[in-house]
Amino acid sequence: MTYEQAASTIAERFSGVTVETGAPLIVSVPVDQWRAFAQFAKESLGCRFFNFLSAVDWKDGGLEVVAVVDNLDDNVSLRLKTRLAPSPAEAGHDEAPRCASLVPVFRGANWMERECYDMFGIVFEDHPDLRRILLGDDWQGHPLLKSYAVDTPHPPYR
Amino acid sequence: MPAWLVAALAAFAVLNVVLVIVTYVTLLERKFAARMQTRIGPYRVGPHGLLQPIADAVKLVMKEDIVPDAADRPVYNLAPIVFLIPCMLIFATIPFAPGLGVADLNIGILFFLAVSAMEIVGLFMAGWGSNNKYALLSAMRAVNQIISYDLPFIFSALVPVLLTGSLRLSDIAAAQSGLWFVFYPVIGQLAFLFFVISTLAAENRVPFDILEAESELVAGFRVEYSGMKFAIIQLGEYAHMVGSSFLGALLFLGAWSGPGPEWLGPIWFLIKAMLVFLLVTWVRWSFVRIRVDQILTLSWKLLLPATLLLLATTAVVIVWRTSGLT
Amino acid sequence: MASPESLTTIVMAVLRAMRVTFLNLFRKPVTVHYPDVERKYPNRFRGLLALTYDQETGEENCIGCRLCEYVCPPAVIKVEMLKAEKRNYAKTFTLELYACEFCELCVQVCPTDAIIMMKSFDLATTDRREMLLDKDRLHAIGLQHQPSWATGNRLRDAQTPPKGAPRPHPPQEPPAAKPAPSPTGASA
Amino acid sequence: MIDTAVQSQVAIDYSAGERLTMNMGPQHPSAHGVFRAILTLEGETVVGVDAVIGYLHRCHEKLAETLTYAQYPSIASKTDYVAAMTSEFAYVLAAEQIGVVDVPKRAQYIRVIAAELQRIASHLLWLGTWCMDMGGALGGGATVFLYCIRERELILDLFESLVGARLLYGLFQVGGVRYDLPDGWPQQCRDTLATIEQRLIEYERLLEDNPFFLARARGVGFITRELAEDVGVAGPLLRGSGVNFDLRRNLPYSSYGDFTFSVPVEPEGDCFARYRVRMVEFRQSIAIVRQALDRLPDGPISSRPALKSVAQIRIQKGEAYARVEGPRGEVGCYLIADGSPKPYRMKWRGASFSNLSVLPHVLPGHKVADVVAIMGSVDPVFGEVDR
Repeated sequence: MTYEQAASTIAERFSGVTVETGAPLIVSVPVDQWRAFAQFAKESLGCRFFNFLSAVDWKDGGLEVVAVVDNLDDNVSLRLKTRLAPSPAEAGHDEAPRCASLVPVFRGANWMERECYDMFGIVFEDHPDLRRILLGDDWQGHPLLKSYAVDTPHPPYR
Repeated sequence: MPAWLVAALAAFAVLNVVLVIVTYVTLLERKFAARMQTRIGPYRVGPHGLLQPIADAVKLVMKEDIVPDAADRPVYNLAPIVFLIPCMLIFATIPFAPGLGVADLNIGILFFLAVSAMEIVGLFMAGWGSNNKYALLSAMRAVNQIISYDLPFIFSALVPVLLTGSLRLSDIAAAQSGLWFVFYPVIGQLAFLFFVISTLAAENRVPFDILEAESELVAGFRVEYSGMKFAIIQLGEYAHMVGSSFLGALLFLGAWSGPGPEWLGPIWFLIKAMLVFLLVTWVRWSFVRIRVDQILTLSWKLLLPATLLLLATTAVVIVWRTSGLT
Repeated sequence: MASPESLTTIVMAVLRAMRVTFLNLFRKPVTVHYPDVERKYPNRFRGLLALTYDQETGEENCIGCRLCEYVCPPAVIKVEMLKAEKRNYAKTFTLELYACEFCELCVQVCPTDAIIMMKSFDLATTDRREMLLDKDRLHAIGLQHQPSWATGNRLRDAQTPPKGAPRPHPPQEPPAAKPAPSPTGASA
Repeated sequence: MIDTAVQSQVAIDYSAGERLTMNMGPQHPSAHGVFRAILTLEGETVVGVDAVIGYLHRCHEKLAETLTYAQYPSIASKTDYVAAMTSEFAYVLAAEQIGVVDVPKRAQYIRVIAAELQRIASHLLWLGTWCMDMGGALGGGATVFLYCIRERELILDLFESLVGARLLYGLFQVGGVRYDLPDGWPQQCRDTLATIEQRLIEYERLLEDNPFFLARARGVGFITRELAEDVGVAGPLLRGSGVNFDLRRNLPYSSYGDFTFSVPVEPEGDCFARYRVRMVEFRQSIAIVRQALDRLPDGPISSRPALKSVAQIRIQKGEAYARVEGPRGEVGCYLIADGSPKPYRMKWRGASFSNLSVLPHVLPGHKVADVVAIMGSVDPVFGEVDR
């Protein structure tokens, strides 16, 4: 299964999806088709290896969830992207960005999504146990957002 | 001099000799293990580390004795004593030279085996008393391991008894002046092998040291002990270890028989005991620990039937030998 | 439970394992008595940081250009420049040793080989304030220990292609103007 | 004893009768660093695992947004401090892919030599700590540990004479390598490889069909092929479960294609399979370093030499995901550059993070002693897990 075949099968089956051909196939998927596309990638494209899932804060452009899944046998790597609403800190409204969780499709997504929630505040729907994984439970704010100020050189050292 | 005073003095002398041997055995083991791991071992305290055991003892005595507040205080405090007493008692019946011994009972080996099985009581008291999950888990493991290995230990110790026909330890040693029991054709080697394996397990040394398995149970039943109590438990463990190697040397390697004049006997006996101890240490530093259930299956399914079979064959061989000769 | 031939393999394996530990009994120990025996440092050892003096003129090398301050990832170096007619000097030069990562970027970026690393790693001090090295402490350290081979120019020269480079002299042997202080000679 | 602050989340109840909730806590001797596993036990067998991580979290990803391309490589080595070379490799590769910075052939060969030596050193530490976990600090395990550390010292001396540091190097920079091989280094390297190859035979003689070791390693900690791929487990764990995937061969980077080496694959997926895979990887890495040393081209070691090596590098807008085969698996660095001297976003895909996330699926049903053996065979490094 080469990159061209993958691109063509994606184009037939999914309409709202834009594909950027190239070594890793970059696929931007609308939010509502996120889990369906992941399911499709796992079954028909054979991308069973779940590489990682993370997010990028494009300030006003909104939060973007990035997931990389690979087909190890044919060396095909897929980079799935989906754009969410901007984080509450920038856009002023207080409703956290939501995205469908991939845990029903890939069990490896469990910890990765907990880390995204911890660092960006993205709420993943029907994730089995969404709580902070790296930071303390009493931590305020989500550090990797661009709005989270980088503090000046650490006071204790001075 | 009244008889009881003589016995008391002999006991006092043996106890001190044993304490010195046990403290210096720890240094011997650390140096031997270090050399096996291509490192130097303790060399800072005294010339080549010779004062290290004394330094350890002094340090432990000076250490603060922390008692966890949730501990079951009487059981917690009594446990080290109850653990130490049997480990010291086993030296009572061992004759260091033909006449030199505290009490040469005619049921010497029975006394030894009975008392050495008593240490498990002190051990479980320590595990229960310190009210710590790790200690409890390790005490439970200790009970079923030592119980299941006492039987093969007893059966393999009985083989030399059969060969000499008497329970008195000095008789066993005397019977070996001609041929050491370890060189007895097939039975001797097998009995010695099973004896060493069950000593390893009864002393919970690697590969059977699931008792104080650091990687899982941190320090096992001793985890809440510190200071003098920890020193006593450590002393008891090493005393039991040295006692078993003395017994091994006596039963299988002919206690004091060896070339050279008569008074060299105890020296030979000490050297042989240390050889058995080094054999156990050598095994200790070469293997990985095996799991609890595997230890138990090894004991019940392999060691116990094997030692029983061995005991039966020695009996048959003896009967055939004696009937054949007369 | 163990069939005969697997019993022999087990016994053989056990004996083989014990033979390995027995043979190691006679190998020379690899550990050294540390405080009495000094360990030998490789040429490019990255140890304690120090400021240097120029060999001939005996002047401080540091011109306070603050390049090291900008490149330092944990931002532990603080320099203030002192303007003078012929050349500039560093008024103050502080380095917080407790946050330094010994990545040697400051040495690599220093144009005048002012800051270099020493062949010594005993950094322990009893008081935290001693870890805040100021200019004279750094100069004092520079005289105490042996300097490591790596100085700014040498590191940068080592990266430029040896052949056909417009450099006046090949970087291998030390530039004539600055005889290498390190005893073993620059073995770049 | 139980830290009450966490109590609200982790439902620790004593009501379940014979169920015992035990803390294999952050200070546990076999925790391989700072990791807390809250085990619910029934007698000796584990019923439930709740892993608490984050004790070593320094937020490398935020740090990368504040440090320039010249500064960050030596910090990147602090994510996986046991294999510092491969951590820097990933970051530098990603920056070079976006900025289309070419790397001279000699620098690529030096990078391969450094990465493979680091794999040998890291596997030595894995073998030592794994046997120490199973064998106990006062037993045979410590012997294997001290032998492995004795060999690892030889490699650390090599790195020390090459770079000057022993654990965290900063050898890599965007465009090449910061140090060239000192004279006599190749010969010292060949002697070290010869001794290590000989000592490997000794370890195998100490462990191979040794009944005690097999009893603890064989048939313990099965990771099926489907679970391995589904959770994203990588490296020796993946190859130990029968997946024939190695980044150095499937997606060759930094002239790995010039070297011939075989990729070990074991189908069973238990601790012993992972042990076999890593023992073969030892020998393959030795072979690679020897080939690289024999065919080492001379020439420049960096395409941004002299002053440019530390000056500001501006990498134009773009994104790249560089993947490097670290000793623990695939170390990935997803970099987004926006033309400034600092990256816009850097996501670090630590191999140990995914490898560790397989434990809650694998541990239930095993005994407490096996939990330690499985953790050792997964070989997590908590700098990489917590980043």
